[in-house]
Amino acid sequence: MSGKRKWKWNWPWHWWQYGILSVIVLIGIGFTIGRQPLKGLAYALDKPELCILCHVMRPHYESWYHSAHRNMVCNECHTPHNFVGKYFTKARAGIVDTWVYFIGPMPAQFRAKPHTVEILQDNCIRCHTEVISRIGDTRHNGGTYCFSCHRDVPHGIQTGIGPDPRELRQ
Amino acid sequence: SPGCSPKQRQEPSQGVEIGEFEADPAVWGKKYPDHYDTYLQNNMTARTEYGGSDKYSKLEREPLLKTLFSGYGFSKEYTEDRGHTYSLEDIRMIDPARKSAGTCITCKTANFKELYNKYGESYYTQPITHLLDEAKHPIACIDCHDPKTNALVITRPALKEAFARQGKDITKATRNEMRSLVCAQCHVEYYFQTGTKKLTFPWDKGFRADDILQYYQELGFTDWEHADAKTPMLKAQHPDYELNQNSTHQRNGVSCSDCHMPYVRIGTSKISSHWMTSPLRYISEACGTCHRQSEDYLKERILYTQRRVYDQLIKGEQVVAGAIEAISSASKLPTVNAAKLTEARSLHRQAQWYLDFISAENSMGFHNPQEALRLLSESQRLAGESRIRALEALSGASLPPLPSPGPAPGLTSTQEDKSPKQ
Amino acid sequence: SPGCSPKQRQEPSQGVEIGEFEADPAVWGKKYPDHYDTYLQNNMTARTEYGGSDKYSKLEREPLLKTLFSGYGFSKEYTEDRGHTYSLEDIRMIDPARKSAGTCITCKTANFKELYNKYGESYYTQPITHLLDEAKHPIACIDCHDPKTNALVITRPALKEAFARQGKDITKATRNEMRSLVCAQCHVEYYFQTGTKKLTFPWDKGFRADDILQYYQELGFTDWEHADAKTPMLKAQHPDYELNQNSTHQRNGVSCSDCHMPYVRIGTSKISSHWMTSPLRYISEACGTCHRQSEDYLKERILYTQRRVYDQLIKGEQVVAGAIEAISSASKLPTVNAAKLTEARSLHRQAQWYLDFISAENSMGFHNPQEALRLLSESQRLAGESRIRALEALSGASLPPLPSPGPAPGLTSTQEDKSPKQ
Ligand code: HEC
Ligand code: HEC
Ligand code: HEC
Ligand code: HEC
Ligand code: HEC
Ligand code: HEC
Ligand code: HEC
Ligand code: HEC
Ligand code: HEC
Ligand code: HEC
Ligand code: HEC
Ligand code: HEC
Ligand code: HEC
Ligand code: HEC
Ligand SMILES: [Ca+2]
Ligand SMILES: [Ca+2]
Repeated sequence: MSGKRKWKWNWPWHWWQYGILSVIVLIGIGFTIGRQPLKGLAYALDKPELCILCHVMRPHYESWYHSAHRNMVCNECHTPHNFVGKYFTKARAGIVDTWVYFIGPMPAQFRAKPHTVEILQDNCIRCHTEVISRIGDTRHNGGTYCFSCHRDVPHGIQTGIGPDPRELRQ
Repeated sequence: SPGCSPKQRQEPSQGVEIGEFEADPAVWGKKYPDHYDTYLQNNMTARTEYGGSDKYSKLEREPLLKTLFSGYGFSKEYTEDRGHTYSLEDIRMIDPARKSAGTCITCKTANFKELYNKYGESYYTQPITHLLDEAKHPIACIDCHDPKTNALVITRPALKEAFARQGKDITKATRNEMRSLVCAQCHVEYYFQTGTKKLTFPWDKGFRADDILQYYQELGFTDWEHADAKTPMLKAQHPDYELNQNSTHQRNGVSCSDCHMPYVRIGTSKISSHWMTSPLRYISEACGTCHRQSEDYLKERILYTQRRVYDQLIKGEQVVAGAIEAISSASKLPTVNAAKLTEARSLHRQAQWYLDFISAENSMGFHNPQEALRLLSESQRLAGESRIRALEALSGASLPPLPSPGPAPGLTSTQEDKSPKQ
Repeated sequence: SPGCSPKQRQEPSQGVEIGEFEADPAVWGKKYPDHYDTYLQNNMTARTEYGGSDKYSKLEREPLLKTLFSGYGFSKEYTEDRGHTYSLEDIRMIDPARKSAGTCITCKTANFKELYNKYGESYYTQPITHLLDEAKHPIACIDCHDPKTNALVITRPALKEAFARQGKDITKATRNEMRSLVCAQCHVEYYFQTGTKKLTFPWDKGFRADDILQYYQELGFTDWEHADAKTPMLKAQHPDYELNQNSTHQRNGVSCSDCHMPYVRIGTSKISSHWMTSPLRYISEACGTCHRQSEDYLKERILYTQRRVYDQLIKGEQVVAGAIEAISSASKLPTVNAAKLTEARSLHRQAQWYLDFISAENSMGFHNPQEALRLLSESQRLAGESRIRALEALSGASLPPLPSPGPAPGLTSTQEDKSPKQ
């Protein structure tokens, strides 16, 4: 079948061909993000105020700011607490979110991704070991996550883009 | 590809001045181009399981409606509604017999403000054909917004008056209430006062179907006489606002606009979508704001309710149609027991009212699942009793009245629904 | 004051070994003193609007139940249930006529494991008085926990078998499922197989009242013959687990234990409360963590549902009692139309089944409001038709059958409830 042949990739390339391609890709990404370079950088640091460089994080920031967890920064919950895991997660989230933010497609609502959910659970347990000492990790063997019951910790059910009816009341 | 890049935000043009009676949404659109764009989406039609904006015939889907509305316009023509931009086209299209009064124009055109200013209350009795000639634009910006400040305003007198009669001042409504009240100008049960044809909302005793029925009973109001059963009937029309009262959503401060005008991202900012349609067409925007579950889950919950309601609605139609058949054949007998027949008709009137309340409401029960199913249950019991009364009238035999439930513990009343703080 | 300081945490004593058949909760209590303390709270009785643990007579509150259960033990004695610690006392107390078989012991004592080990399946046919002598402890720890690991376990064979018949392996259940399944050992509809008296759960066709009815119809099962109407009847018993299926809560993974065994703080840690009672008695623990609204609001929502359900339940009782009256007077006439009478009885059987399903269920509809109201609507329609059939049997006159709804769009089925991912 000649059609198949036509599309066959012509491996292998020379190393410098890879090199040129990578540079072009990196320049491309850098150019897109570079329009507002601080935003990408936010992921390297832990300050919640940096997260709201992207205004789309505003509802999450506001709800957190008014919660009992105000003294725990975002990354206390949203990143694993070991060096490699933490920076791997940050890098991954930084690339994905920045891409989505500048290039799209922007989801109508943001949701914690499945791996984020596991990280969150581990962090709840990390801080609240004492209180759950007798019930154990509720997630085990197909159980529920802490935030299935503690639905308002720390963002409230309202993290979407709509107005909070409770705030509209007068 | 263009689909991937965020929509470009169009800056509201500050130079545009909007006239006091400006009915043309395109003119407003110069000032608010993004809002106008979403408004134009109302032109897109599509069907959902039980709603949507495809103009299909309800009479084809539910043939028993022909029996139920016999002798009334709705037995000939009864179609599903569609978007706001079609309101004028649709009223122009229907059978002239249904366009009984100038009053109809109230909820169909953005020229209403102008017309009301020109004719005052006398527009109610004008020939509708005449008013339709003057109406140039379907429902549009001026129906809900102040042309100067863009604030939400109530433009229809019937709503202001209904509130005033209950001693409430509608100008004191909160922003959140206004996000439902602008809809309550039209998406409500109404009647025309006999003689004056004045548009009136029958809420003086409350919003529940039972309260409105009682209001009509005391008024002795009748929409038409049923052709076969000769029962003096009531027709319910779109009690969307009423059914929604005291639902889980309403009690949590969720407004019509939250679900039917969800915020959408335009570029990097968000605006209220002015595409007012079935939330099934944009579940993630409409529900996702407050609900973290999947779209599939949310759709399935809507259908869980709607299937139950539709199931009982259709079964209710069967019993009410059965009552009509029984009454009309009994009434043809010369030996019929007239007193029993009158009772049968009175029960028929009530049963069909409860049924029609849910049939005419537009969410197939979703706006308040528990209340919807309660009303359908009322309807089926009353229709069954009506059939029994007709059979008694016809046969001469009779059953004892239903036994009393005894010293009722005072717990059955649905009157007690309170509104405690949240 | 003592009320203000947090309870002191009692360290679980590690030395205590619990025997394989240890039925005495006090022995378990040595190892888990805090859990035992909360378990003892089951002794505190109090009434709520529609439930609670005050042992009042349902027959006094709803006198029509006497008519409904005429010819059956429940027409003489029918009381509200109370806590787990009373299970033995309560079954000892009742009229001997109601204690039909050894099978009854299954859900009443912590000695069950031992008894089953001793007698095997032959316990079903033992005289209950004999088994009651051997039963020393009411429902307790061993009914839900493994004495070695303390893990949740299913101890009642009927539940395992019901799952096995559907090809499901109950030992594969997740932790979250187990938090409901331990309750499903008892809080379910059941029947005794004819002859063997073997305890069986009628779920082979599904959990809905309609599915269970169909199961009994095909089996030709009957609990008793109604004394007045001579209808072969079914009795529903506590289908708490069944009604809960597909409710909003169940579909969101909320288990029985979440509401009836909420976590409570003891010192610096929290444990599952083992005081299993009406959540109205501890709304803030039972609901407050998932729902941030006020206690007043939450209570009012429970009542909003319960009032509607009770209202339709009582009205349903009236129509069903009316059907019984009609059938029994018709059956006394020598000229009665026997075929119609049989139809009337068949409708009576179904109508009362749907009614009783909600009456016997323990949450006055809260476990699934929409399903509860749908079933009550079914019940009222069927009872009305039963009355008509009886009047036809009695009078010789007759009404045409209910008209068909026409080419149904296939949307009415409640069968379609799916379980999409969340
Ligand atoms: C105490 C722990 C905690 C802290 C601190 C915290 N979060 Fe979260 N975050 C959560 C939990 C829990 C969820 C919801 C997970 C779920 O339900 O799937 C969540 C979800 C999110 C989501 C996804 C949206 C959603 O509704 O699922 C975003 C975005 C987010 N957080 C951003 C932030 C930002 C920005 C900050 C700091 C300003 C922050 N979070 C601080 C625990 C935390
Ligand atoms: C460059 C803009 C930008 C910045 C800065 C930003 N976010 Fe986000 N964030 C986004 C976008 C866009 C999404 C949606 C991504 C998606 O759903 O595909 C998102 C999604 C998320 C989510 C949910 C998805 C997941 O990963 O589970 C979390 C949690 C989150 N952000 C936390 C944070 C935290 C914490 C910070 C600060 C350290 C932060 N964000 C800073 C743009 C940003
Ligand atoms: C970095 C440590 C830390 C992490 C991670 C953390 N918490 Fe907390 N949490 C705290 C502290 C400290 C408090 C007490 C705050 C106070 O009372 O001012 C607290 C308070 C609470 C409370 C009681 C106050 C309230 O908001 O109702 C709950 C419930 C709770 N946490 C649940 C969670 C859950 C669920 C998670 C995971 C999503 C989590 N926590 C993650 C440290 C943490
Ligand atoms: C919690 C969300 C929610 C709220 C609040 C709400 N609705 Fe709806 N509405 C729905 C859903 C879901 C449907 C069903 C759509 C379907 O069947 O396609 C619906 C249907 C409708 C329809 C028919 C749409 C069609 O497709 O034909 C109208 C009209 C309507 N609602 C008006 C209102 C009004 C007026 C209010 C306020 C009194 C209101 N709604 C409040 C969710 C909501
Ligand atoms: C001036 C009267 C009026 C007002 C105000 C009004 N509506 Fe309507 N609405 C109508 C009419 C008339 C139709 C039917 C148009 C047709 O089918 O010709 C309609 C149709 C709808 C539909 C059905 C669309 C479809 O796809 O089938 C929805 C949803 C709706 N309106 C929601 C709302 C909401 C939400 C508000 C308030 C924010 C509102 N309406 C305010 C008169 C009004
Ligand atoms: C109080 C406001 C109000 C009045 C008065 C009113 N309508 Fe409507 N009309 C609505 C609303 C809201 C809808 C959309 C909801 C629905 O169809 O149930 C609608 C829908 C319609 C539709 C499109 C759907 C269909 O049935 O084909 C027509 C046509 C219509 N109306 C004609 C009339 C006529 C004729 C009159 C006068 C007898 C009238 N309306 C009076 C509010 C009103
Ligand atoms: C049926 C009622 C209705 C109609 C018709 C209507 N609007 Fe709105 N509009 C609303 C509601 C409700 C809001 C939300 C107001 C709030 O949240 O306080 C709104 C909000 C707005 C806002 C404020 C910003 C935002 O996005 O929330 C603008 C601007 C606006 N509308 C423009 C228009 C224009 C232009 C038209 C005509 C093309 C129009 N509206 C037609 C009901 C309507
Ligand atoms: C502005 C907030 C908001 C929006 C928008 C919203 N809801 Fe809700 N919804 C709520 C709240 C609050 C509750 C009550 C839940 C609670 O008490 O935790 C609720 C409850 C529910 C329930 C449970 C009630 C029941 O009868 O079982 C369902 C199902 C539901 N919503 C579906 C939807 C769907 C579908 C949409 C979109 C058409 C929607 N909601 C839009 C806030 C909202
Ligand atoms: C979302 C919360 C919730 C869940 C989940 C739940 N229940 Fe309930 N239950 C209630 C409420 C509320 C009542 C009504 C209490 C009253 O009327 O006093 C109730 C009542 C009861 C009663 C009667 C209590 C009394 O006072 O007599 C029993 C027994 C019961 N439930 C068992 C169960 C079982 C078994 C399950 C699981 C299949 C379950 N419940 C799941 C909330 C719940
Ligand atoms: C071994 C059988 C059995 C098991 C297992 C069981 N129950 Fe019960 N339950 C009963 C019986 C029997 C009663 C009535 C006792 C009486 O009134 O004598 C009862 C009563 C109740 C009541 C009513 C208490 C009151 O205050 O009126 C509740 C609530 C309840 N159970 C919840 C649960 C929950 C939740 C589970 C699972 C975690 C569960 N039960 C497991 C047999 C059982
Ligand atoms: C499948 C388990 C199961 C079986 C078998 C069972 N019960 Fe029960 N019983 C329960 C549950 C659960 C309750 C509490 C809920 C309720 O009362 O609805 C209860 C409550 C009771 C009560 C207290 C409430 C009342 O009605 O006074 C008595 C007494 C009782 N049962 C007697 C019996 C007798 C006699 C039998 C045999 C005919 C029997 N039980 C068989 C599970 C069972
Ligand atoms: C009717 C069923 C039932 C009975 C009886 C019962 N338990 Fe439990 N128990 C449970 C459930 C359900 C859990 C929650 C398990 C989970 O989350 O996985 C639990 C959890 C526990 C735990 C684990 C820690 C915690 O708080 O969640 C201990 C310890 C415990 N029970 C001890 C006891 C003791 C001691 C008794 C007797 C006094 C007893 N149980 C009686 C159902 C029961
Ligand atoms: C089934 C529901 C449920 C789950 C799952 C759950 N909790 Fe809780 N949690 C509760 C309830 C109920 C309370 C309130 C106890 C009380 O105050 O009496 C509570 C209390 C707490 C508190 C103390 C709050 C305060 O006000 O001091 C913390 C912290 C907490 N939980 C953390 C967690 C963590 C971490 C997890 C996951 C391992 C978790 N919870 C899982 C229901 C749950
Ligand atoms: C473990 C978590 C959890 C517990 C415990 C819980 N709920 Fe819910 N409840 C939910 C979820 C999740 C929903 C669905 C809401 C949504 O979709 O946002 C819900 C929905 C509701 C609704 C709306 C459904 C309707 O039919 O209107 C009511 C009312 C409600 N709950 C009341 C209660 C009450 C009362 C209790 C205590 C007896 C309770 N809940 C306990 C999680 C819970
Ligand atoms: Ca429509
Ligand atoms: Ca009880």
